[in-house]
Amino acid sequence: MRILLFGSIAEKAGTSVLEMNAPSLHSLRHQLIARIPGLEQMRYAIAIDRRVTVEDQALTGSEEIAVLPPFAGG
Amino acid sequence: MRILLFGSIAEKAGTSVLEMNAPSLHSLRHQLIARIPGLEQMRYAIAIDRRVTVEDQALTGSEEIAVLPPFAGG
Amino acid sequence: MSSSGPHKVKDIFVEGAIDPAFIATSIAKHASRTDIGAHEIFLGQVRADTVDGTAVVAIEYTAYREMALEAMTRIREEAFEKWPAITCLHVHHGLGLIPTGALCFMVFASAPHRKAAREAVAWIVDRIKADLPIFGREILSDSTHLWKTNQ
Amino acid sequence: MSSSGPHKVKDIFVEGAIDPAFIATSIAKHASRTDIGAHEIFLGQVRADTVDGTAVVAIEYTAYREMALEAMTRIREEAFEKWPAITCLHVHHGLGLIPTGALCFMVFASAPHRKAAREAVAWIVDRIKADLPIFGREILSDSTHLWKTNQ
Repeated sequence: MRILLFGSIAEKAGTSVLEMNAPSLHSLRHQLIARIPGLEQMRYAIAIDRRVTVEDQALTGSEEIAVLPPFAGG
Repeated sequence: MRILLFGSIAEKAGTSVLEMNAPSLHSLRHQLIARIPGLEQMRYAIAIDRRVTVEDQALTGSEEIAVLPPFAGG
Repeated sequence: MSSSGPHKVKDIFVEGAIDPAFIATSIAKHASRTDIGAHEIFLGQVRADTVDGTAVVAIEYTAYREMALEAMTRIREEAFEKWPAITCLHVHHGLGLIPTGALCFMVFASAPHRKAAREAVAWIVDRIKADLPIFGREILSDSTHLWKTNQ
Repeated sequence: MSSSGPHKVKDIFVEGAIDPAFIATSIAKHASRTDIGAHEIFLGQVRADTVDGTAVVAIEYTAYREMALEAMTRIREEAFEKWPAITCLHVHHGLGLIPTGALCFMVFASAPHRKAAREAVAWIVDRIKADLPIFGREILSDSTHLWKTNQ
């Protein structure tokens, strides 16, 4: 599955796209923390299919997933 | 004393300036009602020296007096 | 910005409608004020209201200028007291004949953050409508007229 | 007005700063809508904040465009539900490098009367700041950078 990274998180990861395999959001969170230095200390949200998602859920691999640092628009 | 009239009140009076003599605001109000057709039925305010004034007061004749219909700015 | 500071009596009246290009120029002038983060602008536009089936085609504005400018100076001073963060405040009102669809009124406040600019503009617009002796003759399409009244 | 109606997904992003002349053109286009009596415009301008004595010289904005436009479509739909009197709503946000003093953001609502336009703009600005995945890299005068965070 393709994970989109933005802003300071893309900067930390050194890339704006990651390829990962995770059966659930919970599992994905653990992999992201292992992969992106300093992520655990950052404020961020995960969007599944363009909606910020907090509760754990199963992932099929067809979702559009993004890791979002704090918003700064406006 | 010179009385400035504005908007619908100038229209009713047929002039934008009246000359009158009144020792008090109370007296002036009576003279205005006698002079301007329909004024008694209108909403209006009197400004003395550019401030709307409700309470009766003595007039010296040196004041700048204006009769103001409802405001419509903005 | 020539417009800072609350104390001078400033003319707010312009002859005829307010030109959108004038608003653009006013906005652009703030680029040098890099302490500004937020601009709030209110514009009044002449509406083609219908009165018993007859449409308003223009409003002819007149004012008791001296009293209006004194009232505006007080409003400006109070606004800068209530919202000290305001960096700039521009107010303009058209006089004379202003056709429907044209702009008759502008209140434009700037501040480092949006809250002060937003609150100040809302308060100033309401105060101007209530306190400034400005009169409006609505010209109808059948050449009759009606006197406009706020609220 | 091409901008009426809440339903279509519309792009709000422009490359670089918002030009005051563009705002003037946008204002002028409403002259044909003679049911409008009030325009309310919020503009965001890039502030030269200082961070430990070093000044911000620009913000580089990026966005998760697809999510931002979906969120904006929902905000727009909710705004038209909450304030049915709103006749027009225009939102633009700059992307890429925007220097201090330049405009990065515009929310522009029109309505017959001021209350709806005023309330809608305040609500929409707050919602956009909270809900749209837009990211800002503050470029400092010493060429370092910081990531901006709303609130």
